[in-house]
Amino acid sequence: MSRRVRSVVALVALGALGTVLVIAVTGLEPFGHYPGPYGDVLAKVVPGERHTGQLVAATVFDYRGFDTLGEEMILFAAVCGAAALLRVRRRKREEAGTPARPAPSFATRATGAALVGPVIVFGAYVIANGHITPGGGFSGGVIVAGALVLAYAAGQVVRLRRVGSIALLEGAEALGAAGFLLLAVGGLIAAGALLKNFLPLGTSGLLLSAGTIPVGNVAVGIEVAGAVALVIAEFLEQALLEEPE
Amino acid sequence: MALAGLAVVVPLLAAAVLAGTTSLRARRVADLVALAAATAVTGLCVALVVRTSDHSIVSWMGGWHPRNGIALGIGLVADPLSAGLAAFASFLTVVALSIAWHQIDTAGHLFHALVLSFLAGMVGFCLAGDLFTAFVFFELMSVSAYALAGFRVEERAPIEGSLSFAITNSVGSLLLLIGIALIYGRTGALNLAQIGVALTHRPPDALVAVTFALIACGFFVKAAIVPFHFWMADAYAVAPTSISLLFAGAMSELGLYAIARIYWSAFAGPLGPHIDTLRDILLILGVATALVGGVMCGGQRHLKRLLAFATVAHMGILLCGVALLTHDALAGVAVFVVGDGLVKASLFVAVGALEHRRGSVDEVALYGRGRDLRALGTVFAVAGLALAALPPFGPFLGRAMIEDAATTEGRGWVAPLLLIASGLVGGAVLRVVRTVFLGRGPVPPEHPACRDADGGDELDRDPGTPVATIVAGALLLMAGLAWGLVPGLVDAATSAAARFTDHLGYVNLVLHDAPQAAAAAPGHPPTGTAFLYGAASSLLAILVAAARTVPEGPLRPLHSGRIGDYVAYAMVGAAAVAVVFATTLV
Amino acid sequence: MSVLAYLVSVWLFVVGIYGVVTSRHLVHLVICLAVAQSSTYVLLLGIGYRTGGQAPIFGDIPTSTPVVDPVVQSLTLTDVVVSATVSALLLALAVQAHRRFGSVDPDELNALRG
Amino acid sequence: MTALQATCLIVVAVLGALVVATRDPLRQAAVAGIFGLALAALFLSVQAPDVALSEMTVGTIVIPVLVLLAMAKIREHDE
Repeated sequence: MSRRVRSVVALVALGALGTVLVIAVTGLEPFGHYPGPYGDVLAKVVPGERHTGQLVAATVFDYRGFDTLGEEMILFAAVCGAAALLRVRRRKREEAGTPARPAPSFATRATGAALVGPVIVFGAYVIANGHITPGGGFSGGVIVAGALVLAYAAGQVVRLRRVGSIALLEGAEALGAAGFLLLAVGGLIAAGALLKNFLPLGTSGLLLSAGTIPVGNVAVGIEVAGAVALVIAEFLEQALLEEPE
Repeated sequence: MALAGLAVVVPLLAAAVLAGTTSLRARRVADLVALAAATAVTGLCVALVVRTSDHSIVSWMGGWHPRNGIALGIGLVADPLSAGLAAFASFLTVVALSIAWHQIDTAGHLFHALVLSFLAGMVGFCLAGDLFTAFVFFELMSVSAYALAGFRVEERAPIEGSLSFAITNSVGSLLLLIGIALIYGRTGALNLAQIGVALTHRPPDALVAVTFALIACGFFVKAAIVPFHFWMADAYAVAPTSISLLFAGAMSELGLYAIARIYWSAFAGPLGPHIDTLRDILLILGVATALVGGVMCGGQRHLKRLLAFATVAHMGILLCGVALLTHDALAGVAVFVVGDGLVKASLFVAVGALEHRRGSVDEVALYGRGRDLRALGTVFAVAGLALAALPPFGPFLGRAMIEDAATTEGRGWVAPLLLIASGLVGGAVLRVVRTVFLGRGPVPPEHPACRDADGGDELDRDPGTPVATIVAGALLLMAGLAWGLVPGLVDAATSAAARFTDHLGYVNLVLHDAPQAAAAAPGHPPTGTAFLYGAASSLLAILVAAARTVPEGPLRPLHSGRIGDYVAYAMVGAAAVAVVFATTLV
Repeated sequence: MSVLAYLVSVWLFVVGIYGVVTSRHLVHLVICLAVAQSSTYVLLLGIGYRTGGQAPIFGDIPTSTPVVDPVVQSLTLTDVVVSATVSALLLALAVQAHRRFGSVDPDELNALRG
Repeated sequence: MTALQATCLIVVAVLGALVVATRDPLRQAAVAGIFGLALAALFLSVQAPDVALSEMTVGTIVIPVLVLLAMAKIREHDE
């Protein structure tokens, strides 16, 4: 198809599909009238059974924890995939030797380095409070990854210790993933069902409460931080360290 | 009962361990760990099949059992068909990993971790009793598959194939997800059984019909149903051979499995009154897919693309089986998936070995160069006949059961068309025997297509390795042939399918923990007509093999290799299916 | 007004896919796909919304307060992550495609046809 | 539906179209970042702070950064 024919075909098809979709969505309850029952049942049982008021965290890490397990592994597989796709070239280049690059100014590095600590603390805070307030492992993990990239940009631009830092990030990603999986298996061993809570529930609202939920948050946080930093690092390798061919 | 959950968690744990230690371990360690994990999963799934022979098993993640008919958590549902498919997929993974043992191109980092997460995605998807969980594991399988398809990143074709694979399939997943959101908006449930109950509370309307259309289209993309199939040849031809085998033997089939699972657990109630219309729509799609696959298969000279289009044709046959919406036809589907999967796996292994020996997968370049490779030629020849549904082997048995079920449902027109499709597929494989292994008869015409797609798998040049590979191929082939002769298979498959299609039994099992009685349904062995059709398609295959070329009509230019075109066709298909469903199923 | 959220969702899907089909740049295409994906976020959260409902976090509010559906939020969280990971993978492929083909126009990738 | 929600929805719809219409990927990454912010605001307005936070980190940080890096690579190669 020529581009013109293709866009006409697409417009007609999407017009038809869009129309059918609009007809379909008018069959939904009007906006603002969530009919339940799933969410309402959870809202009723979670505070008593899981000692947390963070319904989303309880859903993500416990009631629908198996989805989250799958989701974390999607992230894991995608990062492995992106790394595998980008990495082939790096190995070749390493054999050829590391290209020298200009060092950034001291001010740049100092500013970056000064920001790393606070950002990590903030990320850790978001992860640790995921079962009490909005946030949790995913958002916090991305923030921590941001700090790691900042450190990378501030200190490592001169001569990136590739193998070491990449292996470390890889290890963090795998550790987080394995941690969540082991948490699931822990439920099986200690409580008889995969992903079942096996830790004391504590008092709702405290940092150490809600059983396995905060542990899951930490595992996911480690994995996400490792994964996001790893994928950014792999892209950085591609983007900045490559000599033109 | 933790087998189901473990079958998902075990490969993932192994994958995490392997990915976390890439810089610390030797290649062989990864091979061994991955093989051990895949073998363990196969064992777990086979154990599930055995345990579910009397009654299906639901395991609730987190121990959250349903309360008052409302599912709080996620349940994995194992019955002989779902666990059996998971077992077959993990068995093929073991085969794929064994084949990959000798391949340099798979030595790269992370290959094994990706194969294992792919496996976990397939197993979780088969067992999911929850619509969103099915989506998540479907995505896990897909994302791993995108990366695996593009794994030979040093060449051009894998990059393009992987891109078109990933983009078209992401659009498919998007359709699926919109469907899931709409069904949640209607029912407030994600558990399939609970959705099934909720949908019967009010008469079906456009929302229900469109939702089913979107979910079906999402899976049609994965199953390569016309016109959603364009990406498939590109992706399957460029992946490492071990991975192509896994894609063709297991991944595509899962798309159709999902349609059957979701129809019978959730939509059988509301769409039941329109079952005849639905049957016809799906049958038309199935027959069209079978014929397009068959015709395109005949026009290929790149052997892996040829097998990819053979897979398209077989997905069409399978969709016909699903489309009939009876347990007899579904039993045929189950039989066909295994029989056809084994034979096709043997062909992929054989292509890999041929590539190893002769450094090409281009039929024209290989003309006459396989004369001394007798064992390989024999595998090709026997597999070609088996794919042409020569009685009484595995693929024949499955196709015959589907055809007989179609005739019983008053769709006598289906069987002759499927006959043509498998005749074309078998003929294309037999033509390769004639040209490559015998070096006789006319050379297939030159095609500008896939010039760069011929790059080899860069196999080890160790002359000792392929013997084991050829033996593996021959064993797979023999298993595929013998599959049609297993005593009691028809009855067992029919009983399993009868339980699978028992909507009320499923609902009561999942939501009310009421054991689902084993449905003893008598199986129907192939009729005389089916044997006749099998013989006819084998004959057709031999005729096709002798011909120089098969007329393709305007089909080939449509396969333009352009991602934008492919997505546009998929949208045309989705719009058509949605409009037809919305106007005929309410 | 009551269907505005759903209409916006359908709109995002349509324009996103239109962008995918007509894109001349792989990176552009990936972002269009992400726009199409965001239609599902809007749809899911729209379905789970309840007029006057609070965020489903009982911290400072009593547990009897009506809240919006936590399930759709959990689904959307998963959805956001899945979309992001697919984007990352596609971007990696786009970079490689540029290297192998010297082009990022999806129509100029021509190793495979027919 | 509150006025805030309606406003957010319309802004999201407009920005979504704008992202698609911006054909230059570098500029598009910037527009996509703003689109991500608008989505996050919409999510806050429908009482989904968890999702808003995720969308903000992903839509306005991770994806634009990856796009910029990918473009840096592609541009450098073009020169």
